[in-house]
Amino acid sequence: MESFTTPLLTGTSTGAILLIAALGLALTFGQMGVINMAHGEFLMAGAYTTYLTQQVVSSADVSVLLAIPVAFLVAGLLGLALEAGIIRWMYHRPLDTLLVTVGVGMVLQQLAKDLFGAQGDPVREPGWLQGNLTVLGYHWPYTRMFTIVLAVVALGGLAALLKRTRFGRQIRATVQNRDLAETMGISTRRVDRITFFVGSGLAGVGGVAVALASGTNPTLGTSYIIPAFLVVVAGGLGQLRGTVLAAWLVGVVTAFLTDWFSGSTAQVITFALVVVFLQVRPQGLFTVRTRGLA
Amino acid sequence: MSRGRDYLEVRGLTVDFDGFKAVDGVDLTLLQGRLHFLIGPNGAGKTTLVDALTGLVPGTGLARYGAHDLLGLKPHRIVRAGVGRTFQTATVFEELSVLQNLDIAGGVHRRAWQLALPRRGVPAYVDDALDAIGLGDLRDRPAGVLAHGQKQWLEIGMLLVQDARVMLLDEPVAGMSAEEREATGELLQRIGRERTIVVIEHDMEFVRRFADTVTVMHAGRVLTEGTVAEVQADERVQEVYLGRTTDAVGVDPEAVAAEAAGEGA
Amino acid sequence: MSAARRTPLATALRGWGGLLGIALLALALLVVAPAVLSDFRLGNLGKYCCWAIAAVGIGLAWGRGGMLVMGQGVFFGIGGYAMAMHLKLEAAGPGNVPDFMQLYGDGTMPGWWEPFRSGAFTLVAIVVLPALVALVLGYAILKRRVRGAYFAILNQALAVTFATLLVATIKQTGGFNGLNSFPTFFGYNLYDPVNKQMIYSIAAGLLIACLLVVWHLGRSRFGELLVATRDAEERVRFLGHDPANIKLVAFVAAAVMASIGGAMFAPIAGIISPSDVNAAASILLIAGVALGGRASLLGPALGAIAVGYGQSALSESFPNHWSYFQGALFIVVILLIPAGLASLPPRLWAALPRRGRTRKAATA
Amino acid sequence: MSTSRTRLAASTAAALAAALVLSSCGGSKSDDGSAAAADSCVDTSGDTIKLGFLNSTSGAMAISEQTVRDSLLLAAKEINADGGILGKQIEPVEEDGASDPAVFAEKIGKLLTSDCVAAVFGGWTSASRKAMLPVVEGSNGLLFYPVQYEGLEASENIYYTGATTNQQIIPAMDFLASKGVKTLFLAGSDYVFPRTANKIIKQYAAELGIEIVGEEYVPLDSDDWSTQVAKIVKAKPDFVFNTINGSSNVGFIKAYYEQGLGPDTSPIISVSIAEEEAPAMGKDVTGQFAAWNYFQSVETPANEAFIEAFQAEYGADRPTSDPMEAAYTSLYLYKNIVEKAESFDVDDVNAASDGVSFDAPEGTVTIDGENHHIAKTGLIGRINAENQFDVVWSSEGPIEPDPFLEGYDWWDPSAE
Amino acid sequence: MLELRGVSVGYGRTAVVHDVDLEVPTGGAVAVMGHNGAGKTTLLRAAVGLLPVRSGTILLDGVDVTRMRPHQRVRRGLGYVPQGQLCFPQLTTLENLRLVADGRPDGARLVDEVLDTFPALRGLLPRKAGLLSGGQRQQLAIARTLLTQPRLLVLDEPTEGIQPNVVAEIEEVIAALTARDDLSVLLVEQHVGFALRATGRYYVLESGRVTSSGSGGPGAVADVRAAMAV
Repeated sequence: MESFTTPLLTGTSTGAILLIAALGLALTFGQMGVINMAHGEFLMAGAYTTYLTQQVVSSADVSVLLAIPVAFLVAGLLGLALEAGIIRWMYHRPLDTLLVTVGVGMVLQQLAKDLFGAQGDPVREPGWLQGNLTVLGYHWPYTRMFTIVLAVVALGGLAALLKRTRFGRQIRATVQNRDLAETMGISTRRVDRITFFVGSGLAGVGGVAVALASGTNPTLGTSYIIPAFLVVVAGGLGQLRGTVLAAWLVGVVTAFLTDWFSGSTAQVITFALVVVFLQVRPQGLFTVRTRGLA
Repeated sequence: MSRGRDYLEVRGLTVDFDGFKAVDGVDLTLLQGRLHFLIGPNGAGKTTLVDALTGLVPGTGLARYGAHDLLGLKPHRIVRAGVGRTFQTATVFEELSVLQNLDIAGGVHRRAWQLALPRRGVPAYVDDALDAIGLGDLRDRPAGVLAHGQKQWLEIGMLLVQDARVMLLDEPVAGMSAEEREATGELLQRIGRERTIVVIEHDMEFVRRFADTVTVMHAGRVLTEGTVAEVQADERVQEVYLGRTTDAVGVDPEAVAAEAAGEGA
Repeated sequence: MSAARRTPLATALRGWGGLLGIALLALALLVVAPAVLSDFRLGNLGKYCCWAIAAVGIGLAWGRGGMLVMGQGVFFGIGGYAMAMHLKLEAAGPGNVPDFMQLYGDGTMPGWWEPFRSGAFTLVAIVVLPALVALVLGYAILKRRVRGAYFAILNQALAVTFATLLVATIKQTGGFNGLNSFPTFFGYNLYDPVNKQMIYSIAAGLLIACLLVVWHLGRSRFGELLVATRDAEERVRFLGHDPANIKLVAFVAAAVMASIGGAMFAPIAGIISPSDVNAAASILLIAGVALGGRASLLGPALGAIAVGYGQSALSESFPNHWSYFQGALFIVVILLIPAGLASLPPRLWAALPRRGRTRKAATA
Repeated sequence: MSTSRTRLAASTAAALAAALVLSSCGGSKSDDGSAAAADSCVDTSGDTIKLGFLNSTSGAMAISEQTVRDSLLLAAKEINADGGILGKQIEPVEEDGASDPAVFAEKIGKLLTSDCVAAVFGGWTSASRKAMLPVVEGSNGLLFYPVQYEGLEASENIYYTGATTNQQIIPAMDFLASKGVKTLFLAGSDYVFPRTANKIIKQYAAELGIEIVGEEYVPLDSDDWSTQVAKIVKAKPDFVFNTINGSSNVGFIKAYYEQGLGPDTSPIISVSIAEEEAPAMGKDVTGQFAAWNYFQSVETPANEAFIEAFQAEYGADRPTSDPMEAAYTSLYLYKNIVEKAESFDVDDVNAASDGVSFDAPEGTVTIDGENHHIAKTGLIGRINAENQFDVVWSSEGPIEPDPFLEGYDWWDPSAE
Repeated sequence: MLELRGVSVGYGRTAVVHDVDLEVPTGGAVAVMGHNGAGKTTLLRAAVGLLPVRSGTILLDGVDVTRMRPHQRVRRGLGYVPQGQLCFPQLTTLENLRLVADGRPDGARLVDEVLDTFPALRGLLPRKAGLLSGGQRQQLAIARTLLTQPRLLVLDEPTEGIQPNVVAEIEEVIAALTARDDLSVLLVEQHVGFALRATGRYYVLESGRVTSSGSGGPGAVADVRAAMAV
């Protein structure tokens, strides 16, 4: 039983981090068609924000909770700067946004190295997250469970924003018909900016989860960006439930493969599985009739 | 009827978009040597019908041309079977010259390895098509600088080079001047003798002038079919489509190339 | 896509001018460079030439075909490792096993290494292997009409996967360390400067050859069709071609070129390791192509050489800042001159007489 | 007409290119595949001598290698102040390896053949050393490599001043045996050093009667260790032997704690966590063990002087670590060899190197002229709350280097 | 209310509208007529701000809005109903309306008001707009635009492609709107008779130029026919 619960639960935790990273992408890539390769570095920025918050507010019990909104803000502002400075000129060239943001990612990564050093810095978990819950033989750490809570909150928040609020309607309207939205009195530029802010901010929240799981280092974003994109693609564009399912599946499948083979082999097989899956269902888990990005 | 040996037969063609039947059980027999016109209000399913016949959207039913059922073929196979089409917005290769546009359309008839060779001279069928569409003087100009009407002609020329036996033309004269329309109509009459030509059109003046057969579509179905006079006399047609023609000028306002380009941007 | 807009100069470059450009490059690489550069610098230039060979292929697939091949490291690696395996076996001698297998494993050699003892087989494999892989992958991806960003992301995922696979198979491929220590190249002692120069010349010659192939393809009907597919894929379908097949040919050609580049890289650099083939390495190749001009003939090659040189030179002078330069390169080039440096001369050229024309118009 | 002319031109051009390639193939084919030693271009006529310092100052390894660069520069400064080597002032030529083996190969070539340095100091990863090896052998140069490594190598042109396996891995195993450890779990990064180290560990463990209850590898840059740590929890080993590299350690230690493990249940002994790396793991790593040949806490007069000089130069908050000490030592060893040989010539240096010693911060070290390694004392440290290492065990005196483990009869290189 | 002075508009290399002068008086209604491709829609898109003008000035209530973005013009009282019964297909009918009404203090009341004008929409509120018929979508489009509380309404071919029985309804609504004193209307329409009945002034556009203009009313039909026959 243990050999089943352990990968299932660790995989679910990993999937949760992947989901937070992918949710932001689902917004900027799925809704806006921008391929932001610097999204991983926004994640990294969120992780460092967690570290810095701990330097300022020394009580780990408080600082981690405080870090969540701060990281959202920091990564969101980075996203805003990226949108205003670069992306806004390139909406008609989606493939080129990919390359430009690769460059932005390199700069941010080097910047983090110069500011914080390449070794990484420790992030203490708060007292109320120390310890673990034994589930069928697996000692499930509270921090890992916390990432799941964080993912659920992020997901719920995003879903509520899109479905229930005025701004959510404006985002959806802008995605469906930019000109029409504009002539309905919606400033689509503003919608773009805020969408990008929220999407990038979510990466920051993901960074808090990553920091809790494995501390900080300048290159941590690179290991999440490709899986996160694959999750968004495999989930189906513009489909939150697809993104959720895909993130969970990738997390759990990788965990099982890691358990059976080795970490490297698991990575290789997971990628292969996603590629094969996209052969069978190029439009992802859930399909919605929408303009392709090509 | 006696003129045409070649024909395209459509039986029970249906296109279903998530429960919405854009084309609903259409039967058509399109004969070689006649200019068929397809008219009807916006959203009647005319373009969708052509899309289904050319493999762009999946349809059910039967569309038999020669030995092929077009509905089971991929777009490029349909082209190779001899069925060609144009689009509402002329889609020529803007950066290639007129001549290159025509030449590239002749690729269907070349063997794969020949693609690896540079062009040597101008093949006779390209010259013929160039003459037919009257763009001889502009052969080395990039297609992008052509006027809207000229692009439509170029597209028809490309179909000629492809040697499409069936031509499905989606509003070829939209946005053309009266003289250009006349010239286009005459061109279609000329090349239509050995071909099966179907034209989607809104300009009733043009329809009256050149149509051999008119099919009226409405809400995905064929409302009626016949000569121009027969169709005009049909009360149902007047009700859904022609009703206001006595009053209206230049009946339909479909997107002109420039305006479509604006919407796409 | 302003890159391919036909200014007179650009048109000329595709025809005779292109050939002239290739001839000049051949002169510079094969005659001038060996005469003026030290052995060490010539070796570096040889390395850049290997990247340039791969870049020429990327120019074909991306610039002309619109496929952002972000995982060319995979094919670079296939060629590089195939060559490196042969060189390791050559070093080990007949019947012997490469040294690292003794160190990391139990000293037995996997069966699939055996054919690479043959130089002829290796040379064939360097061309056929990437072609087969690209054919299978390309067929699977392109036939499903995966394109644009999806294509690019899948491609990059592939490079990540490939590098991970290499790292994980330490007993078979040397893992993170890769394959290195090649004393000879088809019997020629690699420590001898004369032989180093010979290998350089082969790499430069292969670069010229690849450029000639692309030049020829650019003039062929296939070249036109490829550009047409890039700009209006659906329209090409209605010319009776399957766009997937057209793109597949370009993808395979690009893969083979990358493989050839990798095959020459191994003996010139003296090592091939996962860090030469991973996502970062693949992106560096793209950087060169973007800088030079993705859709131009010579741009990708010159861009790759420039990026290679920039990496050596800048890391010598500003060791801590190469990452910034590299990032800034992407941002500035893609944002401001998406058609690359190759687009600047024609643009300037076109701008000059136009000013005269407008003045005339104003006085009229 | 015009097309046929074009074709002609094309084929002519192709033929020309082919001819150029073929004509340039007139390489010389030497039958003995051995190094055709290039004439040394080292200039010893002036009152300075050029030495190459080749470390990564960019890329993933920069943070580690920069510390090596710092101590090399410190040693050079001290030696110059003391009159230089054979009366010649050291003129350092610095190059960046950019954390990329291919760049290391390129740059050492530049240093040896273009800058004509007398010797090169640097390299960190095994990959960088492996990449430099053929180049330094090919041009008959000298490389001083300061990092502990997986052994099984000895080159005439390289001096290894870090530990080989019988000076770090084997003492660590002896320490475990002395503590009565019966079960051991191996956790490592998926690359050369951990794989080779674990191969040795497994064979020696069999000899010592220690049972290996698990062996897990994770990709170099992976931070997620939860699945593997769950296996450790399940295996309940007496000790975990950690060969994980770099930042991946942070995720490992975190997961280890979160799942309820600690120094009192299944303690960890590491071979890649030193004074530089420990702070990144904060308090989580307190109480765990590490095997090295030098700790900042080592009490020798030479170490006191070294730490004082280093912190005076670079700041009082800067720790010193094993690779830094080995790099510092390497430059002094080179000075001592050259002054014994009274020559900078590589062959002269090699002829004189055997038995040359230096009172290093870790204690007196001596070069073995046979394999170019140095005799070092094995130390085990326990990490305290200040992220310093308290020495809890030490080998009986310096251990003679044995890179191929020829003196250990349990070692069978061809066994899996 | 709206004044275009010497406005030229184009796409890429080709100009589509040349040097057009046009005025919509406050409270008045103006029709623009012309053949397909004459540049009518292009002109409207420029007036609304979806296309940049190449030269010329656009004044709204005497204020130069030439460089303003569309949503800024909307806030200044310009309402636009584009061609083709456009709506946000993935939003429900209610969401389509609330999208516009939400920002306004009396949004709920306004929605109620337009639903009184278009009672047919009441029953369709929870349905996705993409599933409505053409006529229903056009009613939704007009209703949605009315929620922006425009003082100038720009209508592009409001009856085009709509079933005849619905056309009559929509024409009634438009006639009522043009009759309002607090609302100016700029109408592009193919249906000459209706257009001239509904408006007080007409412009004929041919190949991007104003070739003729005059007062509306049924009597002008012949003049317009003649102008367009050229």
